Amino acid sequence: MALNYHLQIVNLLAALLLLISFAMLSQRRVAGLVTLFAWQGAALALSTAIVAWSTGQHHLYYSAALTLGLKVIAMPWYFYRLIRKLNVNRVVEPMINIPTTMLIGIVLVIFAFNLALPISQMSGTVMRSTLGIALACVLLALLMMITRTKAIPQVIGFLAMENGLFFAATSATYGMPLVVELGVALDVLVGVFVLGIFIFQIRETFDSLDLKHMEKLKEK
Amino acid sequence: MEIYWLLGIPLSGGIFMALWGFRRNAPEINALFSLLTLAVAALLTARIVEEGPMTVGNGWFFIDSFNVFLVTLTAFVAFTTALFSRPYMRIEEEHGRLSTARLRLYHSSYQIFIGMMILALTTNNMGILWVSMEGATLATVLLVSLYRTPASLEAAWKYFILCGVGIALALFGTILLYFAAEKVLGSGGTALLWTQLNGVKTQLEPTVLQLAFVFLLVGYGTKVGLVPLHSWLPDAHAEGPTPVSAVLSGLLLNVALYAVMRSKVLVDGALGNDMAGNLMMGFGLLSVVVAAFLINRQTDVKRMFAYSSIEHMGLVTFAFGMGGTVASFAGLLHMTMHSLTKSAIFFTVGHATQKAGTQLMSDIRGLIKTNPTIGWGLMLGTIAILGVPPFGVFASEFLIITTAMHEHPWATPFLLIALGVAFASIFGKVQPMVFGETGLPRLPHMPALTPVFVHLGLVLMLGLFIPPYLAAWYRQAAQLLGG
Amino acid sequence: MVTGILLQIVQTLIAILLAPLLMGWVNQCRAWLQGRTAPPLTQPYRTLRKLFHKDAVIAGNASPLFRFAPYVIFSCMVLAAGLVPTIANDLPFSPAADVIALVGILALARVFLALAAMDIGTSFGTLGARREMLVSFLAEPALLMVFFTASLISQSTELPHIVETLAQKEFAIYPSLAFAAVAFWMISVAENARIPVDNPTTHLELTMIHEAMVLEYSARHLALIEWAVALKLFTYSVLGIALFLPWGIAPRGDVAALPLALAAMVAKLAAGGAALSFMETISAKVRLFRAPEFLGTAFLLAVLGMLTHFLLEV
Amino acid sequence: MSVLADLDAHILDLAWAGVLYWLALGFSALLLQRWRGALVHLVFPLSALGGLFIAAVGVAGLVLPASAMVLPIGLPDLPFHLRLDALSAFFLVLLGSAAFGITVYAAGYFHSMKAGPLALVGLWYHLFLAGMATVMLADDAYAFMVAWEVMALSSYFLVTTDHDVPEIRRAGFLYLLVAHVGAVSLLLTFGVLQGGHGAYTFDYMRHSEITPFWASAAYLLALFGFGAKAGLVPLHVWLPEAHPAAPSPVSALMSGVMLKTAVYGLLRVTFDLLDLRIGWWGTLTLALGLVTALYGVIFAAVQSDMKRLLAWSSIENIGILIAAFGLTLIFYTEGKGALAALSLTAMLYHAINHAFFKSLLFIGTGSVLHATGERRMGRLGGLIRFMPWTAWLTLIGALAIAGLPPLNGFVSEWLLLQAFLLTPGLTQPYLNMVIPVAAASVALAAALAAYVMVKYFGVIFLGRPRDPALEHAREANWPERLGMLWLAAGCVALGLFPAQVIAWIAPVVRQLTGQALANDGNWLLLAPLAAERASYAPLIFLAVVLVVLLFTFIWVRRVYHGRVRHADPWDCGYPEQNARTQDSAEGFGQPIRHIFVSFMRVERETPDPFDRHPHYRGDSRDKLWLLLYKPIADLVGWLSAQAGRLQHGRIQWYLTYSFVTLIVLLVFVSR
Repeated sequence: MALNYHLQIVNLLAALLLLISFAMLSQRRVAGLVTLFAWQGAALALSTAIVAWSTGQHHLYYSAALTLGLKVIAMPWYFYRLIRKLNVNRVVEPMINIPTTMLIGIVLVIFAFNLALPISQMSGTVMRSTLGIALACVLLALLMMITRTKAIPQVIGFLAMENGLFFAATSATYGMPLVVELGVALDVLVGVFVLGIFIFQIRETFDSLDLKHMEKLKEK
Repeated sequence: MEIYWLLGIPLSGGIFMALWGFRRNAPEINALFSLLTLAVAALLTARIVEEGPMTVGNGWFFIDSFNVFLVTLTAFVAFTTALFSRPYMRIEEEHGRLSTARLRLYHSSYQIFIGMMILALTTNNMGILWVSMEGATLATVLLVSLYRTPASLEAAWKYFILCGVGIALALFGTILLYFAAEKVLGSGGTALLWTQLNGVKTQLEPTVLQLAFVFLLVGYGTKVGLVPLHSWLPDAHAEGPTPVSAVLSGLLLNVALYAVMRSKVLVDGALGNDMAGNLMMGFGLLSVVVAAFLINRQTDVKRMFAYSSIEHMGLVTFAFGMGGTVASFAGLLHMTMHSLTKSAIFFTVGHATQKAGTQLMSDIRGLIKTNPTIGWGLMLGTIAILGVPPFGVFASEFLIITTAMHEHPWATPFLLIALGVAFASIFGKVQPMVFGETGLPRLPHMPALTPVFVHLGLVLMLGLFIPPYLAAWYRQAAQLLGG
Repeated sequence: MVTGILLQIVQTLIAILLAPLLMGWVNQCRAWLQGRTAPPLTQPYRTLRKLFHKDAVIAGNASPLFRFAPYVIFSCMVLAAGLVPTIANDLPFSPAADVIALVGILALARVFLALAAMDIGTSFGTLGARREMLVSFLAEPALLMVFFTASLISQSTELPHIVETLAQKEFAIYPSLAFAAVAFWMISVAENARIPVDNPTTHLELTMIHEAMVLEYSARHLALIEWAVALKLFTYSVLGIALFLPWGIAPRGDVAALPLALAAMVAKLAAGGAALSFMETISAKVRLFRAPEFLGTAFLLAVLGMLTHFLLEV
Repeated sequence: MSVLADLDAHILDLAWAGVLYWLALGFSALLLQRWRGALVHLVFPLSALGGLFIAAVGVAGLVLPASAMVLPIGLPDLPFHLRLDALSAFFLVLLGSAAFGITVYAAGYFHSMKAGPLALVGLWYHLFLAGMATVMLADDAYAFMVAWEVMALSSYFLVTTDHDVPEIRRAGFLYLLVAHVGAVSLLLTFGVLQGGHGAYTFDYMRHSEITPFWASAAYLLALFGFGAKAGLVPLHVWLPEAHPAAPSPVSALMSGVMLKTAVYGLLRVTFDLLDLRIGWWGTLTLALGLVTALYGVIFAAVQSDMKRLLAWSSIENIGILIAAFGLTLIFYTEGKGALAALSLTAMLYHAINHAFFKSLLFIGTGSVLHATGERRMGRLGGLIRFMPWTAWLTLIGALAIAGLPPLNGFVSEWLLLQAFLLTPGLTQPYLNMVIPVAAASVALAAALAAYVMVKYFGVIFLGRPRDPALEHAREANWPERLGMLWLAAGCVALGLFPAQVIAWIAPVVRQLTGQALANDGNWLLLAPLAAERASYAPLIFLAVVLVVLLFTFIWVRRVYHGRVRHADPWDCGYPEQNARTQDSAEGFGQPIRHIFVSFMRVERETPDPFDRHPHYRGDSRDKLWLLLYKPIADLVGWLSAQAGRLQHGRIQWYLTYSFVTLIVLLVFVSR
């Protein structure tokens, strides 16, 4: 009974994640994007915690905490600073217009679900369809990276992808071995740090964060 | 025991350089660390050769004939590259293209990069493998953008984003792998240990594993530089400092392919069909052909050789895809030859471009006059990489092509065309660089060309004679991979 | 054997001696046909005699090759003439050189003539040499093809055997030989510098081939060359006779038949010479670049001859 | 001494020793780069001796049983296998004997070269020799390919010896490219022949069965690969570029010997490694060979650069060789053993003949080049007066290659024509149609060769010097003359003793066709099948010619006076005649160009009547380049342009590639 109850919550959160991914896909403002990213992180942390509690996988608490610390507090704060510093919080049109993107997104979700279906059938864990959702989140994030023409949104897309993966790791399987999770977290941290350096360098070299300045290297 | 040293030395080297990398003699210290790494690697190899495969540190590290030879290769090329980068970076500094601070960053990340690759090679845990691959990427991103020129920034950004995405997909593949494994091995630490997985690979869930392999292939394949996931590679190679291009081409690609191969072994076991092999053959062939045609358009020398790396990695992937002991043997041999030859080429190219002050091939002429050693180095290196005997690259190409003709004749026309086009393109561009009249001045510094000729000498020797223990070692690895 | 060697020598001598006579006979016939008063039949002999007595005038820059060539050419022609069965059929020398070798000898003589012509370095010499080679590179293979047709029939490339098969075996009609005969006629016209390919009597440099090559020669060298030319004509004529109307040539070891054979040969030669001069009279010289067409036709005819042999006679 | 005692046990060791000897000389040349004298007076003469040694080993190997050995180098499961059988032995003789003359010559030719480059030349030259010898000894695919490519590579570096000239660089590039593509197709041949699991030894291939389809595939690939090396039309384009570019001794080696390695390989694969042969191969090969022969000789006739002319004539001779090879295949598959033996004998005979006279002509040309520094025949002339040795020795070569009796060129031609001629009715009617036409084209090619040689010798050595500077042309030095003398002697000897030569080739023929050519004549009479069918006795022939000649000479001298007056040449009433009014090289080739113009792209600069200094340049180029190669190059360019579009800088696109790849693969596996 209790399990069933948690299950529903996690599924709810999963749905929420997917929803947020769609929201990100349609969000034009960078700041808004960051906020959404923070919310996604929160949902992720929550679901992780619930999984940890319901299944008694204690190391998942650490992961949850890590997520909370990194993806809900540290990174968004960092990004807000960045945006303020570089003052790049403008409305930016993505490469493909929003409705089309949405359509593609929906197709992707269906595809992801179909793909995950046979696996979910045999899933030993209680969380059935979450793998599909995780895959969907990953694909949506990738789609977002494709459609965005500015540096920061692309980075956020990248991190959103990371979220999707993390969700898959926690819900579909009861979390990877701790060492791995720590390693992954470390990589993400360093990655964001490096990205930060980059964004500054790009800013000072091109005095803009628009990726269309970075299309010089190609075949004549 | 050696294994901890093997990891410890470069990583501590990284920290040391981060702290004291601004020293005048930093390059020498860098080379020293690499030398130590090489020494330890040699010791380890010696042990593996006599004692056979072993797992160390209660299963966290696993060393067999496959990865130990890659470890040695990595350590060796890392060392020679360090030797080469010593005068090279000095000259860069004097030209004012690099500040001391940048050199410090360079040396530190160089060591960390080496450490990460050795970790990736020696770890037994698919998760850690992923972590260290990502680490290697992060370590090299800043190296690619070392010059802080717009072009180098662009290249680094693309490198980061594309490889980041790729590696993320690989993580998803790893998760799927774990997902399948934990049902057999139960959740917890051991479920990602390759040795464990290899033991139970036949019981793993096929549907999950084939999905997992797709993600792993696309993920790590991005780092191998398989067409169409290769887009970052030429930019990163062309814009980074030449030593970095050398290690990227010579080492990182191998390590990425190593990761793919580790997964392939599991997947083959689980599926019992050659789905994985076919995918790899497809990717390999596509890479060879597309790269060959792209080479034809290049004007930048480093970019051209970057594409040639794609071509050769494609060839190796194709060989591994074919499977069977002969093909796998050829694949391993080709990996080795390509690393040695390509890094040697990048060394000479580095000096040549430094001398000419440009990477445009049309502005580099008559090297053989201004500096015969560089000229002959480039000429012989190019001939070697193009698969002309008696150099070793030919040995592996010989085995690959003849096997392909025997097993998969349909693929040979593509290989024939691709090799022909690649030869015409590369040689047609290199010949005027080496031969003919010149307008270039002589180089103030004596270039460090010992690495070049050491590499070429090895390649030449392996083309004519492969020492028995080395051969035995390759055979074991081939057995492991080709089944 | 001894008789054989004797016959061989006699026959060769006959050839050497009669060759100028044939030349004279052809000129005479042509003169009659053109309504001129003919030179005496022995005119060629007189010319030779005159030439041999003159002082040789040689260009200052002539190389040894120039003075050496006439002897080579002459002896090649003698050899060629000696190879062809004129009156008798057992020639001990013939195994040493079959028809292909015969073509080789003729080619050797021609090459030396051309080289000698180029030696002095006048524009006309090289011009002549070039034209000569142009004519020959088509005539030579054509001649070979003619021989091939004959030797495919007789399964041998030895002239005596060919003659034997054609003359002394049971009589048969070979359509392939018809083609060959026509081709051979055209070839020998060309090779002997006759109208319509070349004009032996012209001295207008721009139209001539053979004469242009020997412009620099005088006295004994010229005599030898003229004699060689006569021998060439003679050789081609007896070749034609041996291949296409071989009847009357004395078979092996039949010494008694020799006088008859000699008579038959003289008769045939006379007829042939007359025919040649007749053809020359009725036809006009063609432009130089028609010559390849003319010879190309001969070549094709010869090949056709071989083909017909494979089609009809195998 | 014990070595000589049981020679057949050690013969292969000796051969390999010869190869190592050459290698050693090569590297010592590199070490001696400070001492020019040592290089010129020591290294090259010594390696000439090596040539003699190799030739001697080959002669012994022809009569001894085949012997094999395994070297401790190569791939782990595939050490180098060597084997010396009659076929290899024959080509070793060819290599060694030609190399001796050429290398002796080289000792004189490189006399004036600077030490640094000379050391490199020494290295590559000997690698080249060693590579060719190893090709003939190799008994497994890997060893063969390694030697094959070493040969190509070293000759490439020799070709590009003076790489300052852009044309030479271009020639070298083209050469190495074609060689490499050919090598890859040879790899594929061996890929077909190998047994899988690394069974690459020729011995395995000999004893393995193979389906007709794959046999044909292997044969065609081999024909392509070896044809590329031999310069078979349409793969010949590199040859007229590369052979002239090299230093003359190297050109001689490439034309005289290297082309034969391709012939060797073709024989080896077709008659030794493949276990079945199919009729249409022969017809195809015959056709290709004849086309090559005619194409080559026609272009040779219109060349104005003397080395280029010789290169084209090499193409012609290769064509004749390949045609003879095709004929052999036809006869063999028709089960006509005797005729197969005859045509194979003709082929091998012509191979060694060509090795001698083509090398002779190339080095003779080299001496002219040294003396005058001029390669355009239009600027030469009259050299017979200043360089008599070179001229007369070259004349022998020219007469020989023109196929005139009693020299060697005539013998092989004679044998080949006999092979055509003595064809009894073959089973396929179309073959009966082919044979006469083929014979006709061979005869035509031979006649044209005579034209070419008259042009070659006449324009260069005869007439008046077209340039006053030629008056000071220096005669070739002694080593050069010695080299030429050797090769000329070879031409004469091969021409005068055919019976012996054929008896000596017999083991090879027997090995390949299982039947040797029975000489029905005696030691001075050559009668391939039956004395009454065809026979030829060059010695008698020569004797008679000489007798008649001598007799005539003495008679003329006896009977008449020998008075001679020297005067100016007769100017035919045109006092303006000078050296420039002689035929230029273009002029001499003009009739041929006029006839075969449809094969060529003619480029001409003709003066207009008002030029103060009228100047004419004519050049007839190979149309195949435009028709075949340029389109291929354009296609490659176009394709790479398309591939280039992949790479257009936008990271979003790159991400899309990964994305799409992922989706496609997922769809692919989740079916």
